[in-house]
Amino acid sequence: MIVPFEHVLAMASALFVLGLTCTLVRRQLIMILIGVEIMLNAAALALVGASAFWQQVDGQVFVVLLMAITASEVAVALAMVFYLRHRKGTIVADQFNRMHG
Amino acid sequence: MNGLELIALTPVLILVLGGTALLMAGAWYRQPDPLLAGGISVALAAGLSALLLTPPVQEIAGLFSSTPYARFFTLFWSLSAALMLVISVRYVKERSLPAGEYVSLVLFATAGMALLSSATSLIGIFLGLEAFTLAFYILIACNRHCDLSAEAGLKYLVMGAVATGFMAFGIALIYACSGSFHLPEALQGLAAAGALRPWGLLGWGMLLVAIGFKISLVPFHLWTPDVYQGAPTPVVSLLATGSKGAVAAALIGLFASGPSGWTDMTSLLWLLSALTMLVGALCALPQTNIKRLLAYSSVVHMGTLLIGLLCQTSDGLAASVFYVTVYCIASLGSFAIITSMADGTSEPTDLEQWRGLGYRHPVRCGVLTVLLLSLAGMPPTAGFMAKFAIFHASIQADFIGLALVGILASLISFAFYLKVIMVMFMTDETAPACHPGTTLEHSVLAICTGAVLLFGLFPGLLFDLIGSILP
Amino acid sequence: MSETLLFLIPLLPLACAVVNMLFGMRLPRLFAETTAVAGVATSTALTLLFWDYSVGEGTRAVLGTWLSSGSLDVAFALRFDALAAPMTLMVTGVATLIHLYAVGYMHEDQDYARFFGLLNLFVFAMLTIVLADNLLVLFLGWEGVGLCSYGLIGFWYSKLDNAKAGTKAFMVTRVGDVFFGIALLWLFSLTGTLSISEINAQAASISPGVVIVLTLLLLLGACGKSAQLPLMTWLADAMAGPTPVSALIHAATMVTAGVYLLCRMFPLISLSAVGMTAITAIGALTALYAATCALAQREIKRVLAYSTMSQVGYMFMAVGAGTVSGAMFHLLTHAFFKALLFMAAGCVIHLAGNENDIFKMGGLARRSPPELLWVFLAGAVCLAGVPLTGGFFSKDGILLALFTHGDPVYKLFWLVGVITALLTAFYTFRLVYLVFAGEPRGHGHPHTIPMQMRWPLWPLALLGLAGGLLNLPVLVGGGERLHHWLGGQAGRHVTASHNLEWLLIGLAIVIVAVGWAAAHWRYRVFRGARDTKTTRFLLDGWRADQLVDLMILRPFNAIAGFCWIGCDRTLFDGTLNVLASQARASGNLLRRMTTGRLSSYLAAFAWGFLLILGWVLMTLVGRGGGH
Amino acid sequence: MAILPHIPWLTLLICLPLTGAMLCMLADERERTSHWLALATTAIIFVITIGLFISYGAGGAGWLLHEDAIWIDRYGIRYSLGMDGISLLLVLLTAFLHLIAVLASWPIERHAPRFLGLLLLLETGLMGIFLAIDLVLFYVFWEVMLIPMFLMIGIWGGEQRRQAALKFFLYALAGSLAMLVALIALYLLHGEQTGSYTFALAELMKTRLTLPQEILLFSGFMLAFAIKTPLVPFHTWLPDAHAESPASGAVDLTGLLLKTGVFGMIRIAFPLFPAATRFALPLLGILALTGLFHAAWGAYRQNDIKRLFAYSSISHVGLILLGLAAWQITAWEGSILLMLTNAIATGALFVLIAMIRQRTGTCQIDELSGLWGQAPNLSALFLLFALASLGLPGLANFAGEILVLIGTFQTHPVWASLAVVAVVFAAAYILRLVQGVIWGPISGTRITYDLTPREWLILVPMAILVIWLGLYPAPFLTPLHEPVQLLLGGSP
Repeated sequence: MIVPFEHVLAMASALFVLGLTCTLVRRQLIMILIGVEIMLNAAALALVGASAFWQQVDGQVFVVLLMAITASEVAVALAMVFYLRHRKGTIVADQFNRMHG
Repeated sequence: MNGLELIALTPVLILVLGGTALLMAGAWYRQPDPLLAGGISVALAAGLSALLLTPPVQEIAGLFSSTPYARFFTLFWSLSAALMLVISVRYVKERSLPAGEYVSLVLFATAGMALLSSATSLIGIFLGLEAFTLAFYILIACNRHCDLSAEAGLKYLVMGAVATGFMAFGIALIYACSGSFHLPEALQGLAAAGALRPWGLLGWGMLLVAIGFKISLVPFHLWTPDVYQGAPTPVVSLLATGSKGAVAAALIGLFASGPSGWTDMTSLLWLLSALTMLVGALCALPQTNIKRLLAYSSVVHMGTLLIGLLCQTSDGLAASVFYVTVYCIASLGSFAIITSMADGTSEPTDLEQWRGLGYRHPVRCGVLTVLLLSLAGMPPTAGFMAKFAIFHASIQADFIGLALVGILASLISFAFYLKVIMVMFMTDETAPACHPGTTLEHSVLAICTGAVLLFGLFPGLLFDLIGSILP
Repeated sequence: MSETLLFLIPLLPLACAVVNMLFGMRLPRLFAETTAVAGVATSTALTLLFWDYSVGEGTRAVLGTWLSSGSLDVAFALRFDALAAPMTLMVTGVATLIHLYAVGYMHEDQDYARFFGLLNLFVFAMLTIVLADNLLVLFLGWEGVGLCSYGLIGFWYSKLDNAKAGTKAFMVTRVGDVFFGIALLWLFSLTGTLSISEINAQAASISPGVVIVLTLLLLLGACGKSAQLPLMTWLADAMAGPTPVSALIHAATMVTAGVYLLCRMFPLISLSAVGMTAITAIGALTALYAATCALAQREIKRVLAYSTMSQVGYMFMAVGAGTVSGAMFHLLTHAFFKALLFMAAGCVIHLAGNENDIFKMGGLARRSPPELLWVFLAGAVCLAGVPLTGGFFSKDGILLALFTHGDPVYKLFWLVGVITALLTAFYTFRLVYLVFAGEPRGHGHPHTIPMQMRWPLWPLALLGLAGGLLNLPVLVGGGERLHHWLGGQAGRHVTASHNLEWLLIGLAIVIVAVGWAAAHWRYRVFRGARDTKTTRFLLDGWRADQLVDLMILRPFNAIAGFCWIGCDRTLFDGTLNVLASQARASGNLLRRMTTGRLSSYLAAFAWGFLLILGWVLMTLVGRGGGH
Repeated sequence: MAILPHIPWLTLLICLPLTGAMLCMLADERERTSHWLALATTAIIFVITIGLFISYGAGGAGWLLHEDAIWIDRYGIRYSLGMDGISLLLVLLTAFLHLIAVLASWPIERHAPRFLGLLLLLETGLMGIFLAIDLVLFYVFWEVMLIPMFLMIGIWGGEQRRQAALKFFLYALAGSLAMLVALIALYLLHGEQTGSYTFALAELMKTRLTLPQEILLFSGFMLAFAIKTPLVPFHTWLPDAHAESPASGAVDLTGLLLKTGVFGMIRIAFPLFPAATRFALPLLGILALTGLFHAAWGAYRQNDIKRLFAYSSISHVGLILLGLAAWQITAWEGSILLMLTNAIATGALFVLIAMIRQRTGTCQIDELSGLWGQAPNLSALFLLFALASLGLPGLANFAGEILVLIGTFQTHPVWASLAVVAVVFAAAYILRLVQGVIWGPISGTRITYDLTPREWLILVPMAILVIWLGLYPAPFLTPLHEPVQLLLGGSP
């Protein structure tokens, strides 16, 4: 392995933090979901790196599973976004605040 | 994966295949009654197979176990799902929810819960969790006539997605540090890891965030009241019991299999538990919506459950299993009552709508009183024995401070449970009557109340069972 | 077995009381009256019948166990002995006459059953005091008379003032009971018994200091019942009750219970010279105080009430001077003439048309049946101590005992006694003149006096006038019969040289004469009421009520208010309320976290993550430091 | 009961009211049926307790009756019941007062079946408390009793009923949760020492504890008992609860609920922690004295008769606790007797207050006046019980009080002397009440009828008891001798 494992992890972590920051600072639903995608991809990156580090395929198997799950989640999420846009005419997350307290 | 493992997986397969079949049937056949009946029978069949079928192997594909412990929870979630579907019958019809999708999603979620409770690997945990979370995304938002339902769905979705991110990354880090997804090895790997240990610990921390979201520990609990309020009540009954209970069951399994990264964070868990109990109880005090109130009550309960887990003694774990079981029964029953009072357009959620309802619907309000008292931990209901077991374990493990916080939270909790009872019985009869409820719904209530009282008077039954199945 | 029959003496009135209370209103009036009178009369007869039991050591009779626990064993037991017998006879006898009088007095009242029931119950309680063998049974009677007195003072309850007077009487006497109670407890823990005779037998073994305190406690207990300083304020107000009640309870019997108690416990209290002096001092002070108050009173019954206090003060002085026989002597004669005076006063009030104020009476000598003047006069001369009457001999005996006491301070008490005698003579004749002499000043319509109210006066008049025979001093050829009868319980035998005795008798005669002359001069002709500071001060009983109000009632009320509002409401409930509202407030604060906006939920997520991250770092750093 | 030795009488005492309660609840909307049902149940229970009293009234060492079975094996919790002389008396009292309470709740029209059901449920709880000798079993009954009381106050109470009910419940609960912690801790300590994990009272008494441990655990238990008793300064829930609760609820509250606290001390707290008890007795005595005076003063200023008697109950409890703190046999027997007598006298008063309220619509002293003129029988009985409550010799309370005082004087003369002073205080507030209510000008003609036959039936037995206990308490003292001796045997 050319790249030291710690560097892979650091990279993945940076990616994760970026994704998290995206979810935190953006208000558009789409952007929040993109942030989540970035977080998941960071996980995938770390998994692949670890898989290489431990010389196992388990990590890669999990990445495949992760991709599948991400895909289904995105499917549900986009359907939801569409539905919400249809109902309320907006996809700004904070507009949905009828329930609180 | 060989045939024996498939046999061991029968209950889950029944759930999944049954769910799929019903989904398809629902596409052509839109009568809700047969679909729901099918769903109930599938759930019962799964439960029966879990009960009767002795699995030939103990572990399935290195992901899931089929130990008595796993079978117990598979049975339990199947039964819960069956009960939940029973109370959904009228609800789905009157609100014209898509029955096929509804039933199949419930069955999928149940399968996910069963898998999660029996997970022996991080992948298993992830899969099980995602399976029912995805189902719940849709179930929560499935009432298309209701804005709140959509809002609740959105909140659960976004929060759930972020939590998934945390979980995935946490698992990746744990794997990176230990080189295995299988729990015992993953745990050992952490202990052995040298330079990678910080990453491993961080991974466990992220896993904790995700799990904290699922079982709504403070400060990850904020979605709970909103989602409970907005989601269709039968769905909440499963969300409050199955989704939390399955995670708790997985946690218990995790704690039972050895010291994890969280052992190093005992004081953090202590803090989380204390915070969760106190914040939950205090927030519940001023609530005027019974669903939100029960949401916060579930927050308190999860905090209390954490005490049992923290102890990491066999008594503590047994107490936790008992606690989860009893909490789920009482909680399911409470939401079932709200469901039974709902009609096509409205349901009594605001406490104003409960004023004097104890005189209009004496039996159901009496039952609700018993269930609330069980949630509060009043003898002779099972809730008391659960609380007793938890406090016993915590004092035994020298978590006396936490026990005292628990006592305090319990005291505050009584205030809000009693508030509901007072509204039902101690006010003038002003609220209009609600739906009288069907026989089916009443039978669910009878089962829940009966169980709560039975396990309260003869907790030995459940304790013995738990003692024999605990890993 | 036959001594158990002694219990019939107190229990008969009790039975009649119970019958009257339970069924009195459902039965004809005649039945209630007959039951009441018959019960007491039978008791009198029984007392005479059983008289022999009292000879010597007396007889102890036990009915059964009352309380038995640990080392405590109290029985319902009575002792009929030389001290109790004459007292019993007096109580039952006077009570019989008063009951008869009451039949006439109450003949218009509708609530007769309650009245006779309580009156009978009172006789039972009083007899219990008199006959009690142990202190607890005595206490039973002690509280019983208090209760009956309470019920009867406030008999006409629809006037709230009457009820208040009853309450006041009960309360003040209860204050005295506290001290009696403490003494009782202490005596038990010292001697291990509550039997009066055993306590007296063991008295010598109690350390002198303790005896002093015990004596003072008993004295204060006695003060409550006997309306002595400082617990005297209730008696004057107690006159709100029906006149027969005043005659029976607040003149003849109950108020002398204190004296009787001291006589009972004489072997104990006589061990303490300090205690004895204190008793005398209290008696002397009360005698003087009450006599001065009587000077200015306007209500006929209040005059008599103050005179009662004053006379009971004499009895206390007698006990203090060590002569039980002297005290008992005065007690008996006083019972006769004071009951007589009250009953006669009742007739007077009847005649004056329910007018109480003596300034508005006058001229009754002409309007009344002549016998009333005579019996009233008989009582008055006894009270004033006109020579040869019963009152004269008994009072003189006490003064002699004071004078001959070894301690020089008793000379001072004697002087007080003499001055009081002078005042007594003055206010007694003032009363007679104001009521009977001169022209009628009132406008009340006279009521007729029924037969039952007239003839019970005669026996009492006779007894009062001839009461001296009971204990006639040797000097005038008497045999001091009471003293000898009491035997070992009689206390000090007062002896003095004949010259001294004659001297004192002479002085007494002079005093009566001066008192009469002054009253004659001042009140022969009514010159209108004088309303000066002094008279008002005396009329209000030296403003003792205001003093009590200021010193005790107001602070009591204030503390009560503090306990309730200050402590319970504000402090304890306040703390709880603050806790509750804090919980609610923090709940409201915390629920604001649930803003409903996803962004803040996610932020909380992030904060939670940071918390965990920080914890992980701390764990690692801590671990690193450990290595 | 030599004739029928195999009948589990104690279980019967617990189960009968429970059965009755369920039947009553089932008899929903059929009010008369439920009344007779409840009456029959309580009557049967009362007859059984009378039988027990006749059979075992002579007392004796150890348990007179004992039943034992495994309940929850995992924690060594047993269903074990035991009756000694003390519990015999309290069981008798419970049965009697419930019979009275059922009779007294005859006028309740609103949801009578439920009310009676709760009343019987309460009886179950109380019986359990007085009979349980396994700590968890005791705790279960201890808590069970709260719910019916809470509902009775909250549903059938007065204006402020909800606040009062909540205050009562939470206050009591705070105490019992503290007890729960102490109870588990004691169990674990005992288990670690001996290896046998059990909640049996007799076994736990053998635990060896250090003084700090004892004091800590003792405070846990005592907090529960002190709140329920109630000991000043934990008493403020009682006046509210009393003022708001319905008549029969008040009878139960003052007659029995308060006694459970004292009973808990006698049965559990003192025997379990002798060293801590020795340490705490002076404090208990001082608090008891404080309560005695404080509550008497508090009572003096009350305008609501129920509130007044609530304070009077607190004051009496002060005297009861003083007797316990004296740690002397006469004082203890007096305390227990006083528990009985106070329950009867104050209970009767609450019944009477309800009757007055029913007739006049108020129980404020300043709104009432001259009752004697309108209802002499009622007033006479009111006076009788008020006088008993005041401690008039010859009536019930005096017997208990004097025993307490005599006993206390043996060990603590100053306490006893001060306690005597409180007797005047009792006279002060009671006479003020009587003066305001019974005497005085007749206020209008609001009362149209005197006692009804049913009311006579309630009050006459109580009146007879009050006089009987005052004059011949021996039958009720006899069964106490041995248990009290046994309890006092160990420490101070």
